[in-house]
Amino acid sequence: MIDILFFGRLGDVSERLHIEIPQGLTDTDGLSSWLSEQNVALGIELGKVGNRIALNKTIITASSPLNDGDEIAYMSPLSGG
Amino acid sequence: MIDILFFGRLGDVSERLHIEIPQGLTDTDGLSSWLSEQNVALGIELGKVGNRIALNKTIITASSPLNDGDEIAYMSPLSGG
Amino acid sequence: MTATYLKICQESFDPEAEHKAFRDAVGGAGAIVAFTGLVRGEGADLTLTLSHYEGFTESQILEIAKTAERRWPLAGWRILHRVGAMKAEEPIVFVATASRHRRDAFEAADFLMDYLKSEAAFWKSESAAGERRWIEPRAQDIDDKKRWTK
Amino acid sequence: MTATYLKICQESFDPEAEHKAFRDAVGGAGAIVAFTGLVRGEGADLTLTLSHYEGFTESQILEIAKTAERRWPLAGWRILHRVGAMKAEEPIVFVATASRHRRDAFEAADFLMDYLKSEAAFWKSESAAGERRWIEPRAQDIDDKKRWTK
Repeated sequence: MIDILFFGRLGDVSERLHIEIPQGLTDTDGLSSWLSEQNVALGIELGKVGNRIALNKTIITASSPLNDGDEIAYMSPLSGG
Repeated sequence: MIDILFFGRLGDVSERLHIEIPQGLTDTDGLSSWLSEQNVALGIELGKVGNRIALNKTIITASSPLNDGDEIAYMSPLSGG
Repeated sequence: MTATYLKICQESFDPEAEHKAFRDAVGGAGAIVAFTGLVRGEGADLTLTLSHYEGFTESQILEIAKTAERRWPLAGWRILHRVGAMKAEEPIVFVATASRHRRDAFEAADFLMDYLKSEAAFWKSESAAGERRWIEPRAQDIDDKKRWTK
Repeated sequence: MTATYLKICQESFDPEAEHKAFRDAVGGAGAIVAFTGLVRGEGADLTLTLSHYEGFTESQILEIAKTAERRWPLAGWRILHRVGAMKAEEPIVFVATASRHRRDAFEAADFLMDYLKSEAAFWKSESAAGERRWIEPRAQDIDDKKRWTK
């Protein structure tokens, strides 16, 4: 099972997911494509610039392998303090 | 009568004075010389760099005329906050 | 030894109580600088909602604070950040720094705030009369942060 | 309208009470920066004594604060300065500024402190074990002030 979290605008278009790694998916780019197919509104948001992805609470800058137990966070642009 | 105040180190060597303008004195430079004659320790402190003089609560940068009722403040270098 | 404290608060916090706790913690430091960010008073009917990524947000802020500790000789720092729904004039963020000399405390507080505003993982939305909009960093916040990389 | 407040205090003051009074006074401003200067903790047996020139010192500080008001869009400022005899960890000075955006509040507080340290009419002496020495401005304080004349 993996956990997929969505923050900011992305959280408006998808609930957090707790799922088995979808058949045939091996990395985070694959997961992003799969999510966009499942949920068109999410696909539109994922296509916008400025989003970031964290794998197990570390920002990734290139597609990374998926493993059982991973936590993947899709994050809209930040706006603090 | 004039009031003469001393601040910082200068306050260590002279009390505040409330006196008639000494005979023959017309300006602040004259007053400073007169004070140095009256009080040697004060004269030494007045000779040091960094002191400032205020006449009626305004800093003066040149000798200024003395008038009855004036308040003259001799101030050592400042050290705030 | 540096007196450090970080809290992400679900409920409102009291900036003065935090200031006092910090002042007690940093003992004989000569200089304390405290920044308090409040929800602006313009829209009394406005609700500001902040969310964060638990665990991630905290460790990111700790990294930023460690950078500040390396850069300035600090006696301590204290950071609180609200999440959840809040109304006009409620505190959102409190950042305090203490040092022997005031310049270090000023610069460190300024630095921490610039990073919190532009890099920390918070998402902010405003809602009024049933409408909600997301707020993204101002260009000014990005510029402010760049001051520290030279 | 700017919420302004200046007090030269003969007795100890409470920085947190001042912060609260200031926060209440500036209402909907988004950003508050507060600087608190404390007697350092190094010498517990040390007494610091400050004196001022009543009337002159106040009007000089008001001038400095008016300069800050012209330079930054401030919702308010609050300045307290102790005089008299004080011991380790007692507050000496409190300077708070409030503005819509944090940069203005940071810069104005920093500016006010630099001027208070180098130009305001206070005389400071330290005494321990019956010996007294006068403290004069550090070269650093003079340099800090020069940052604002460019």
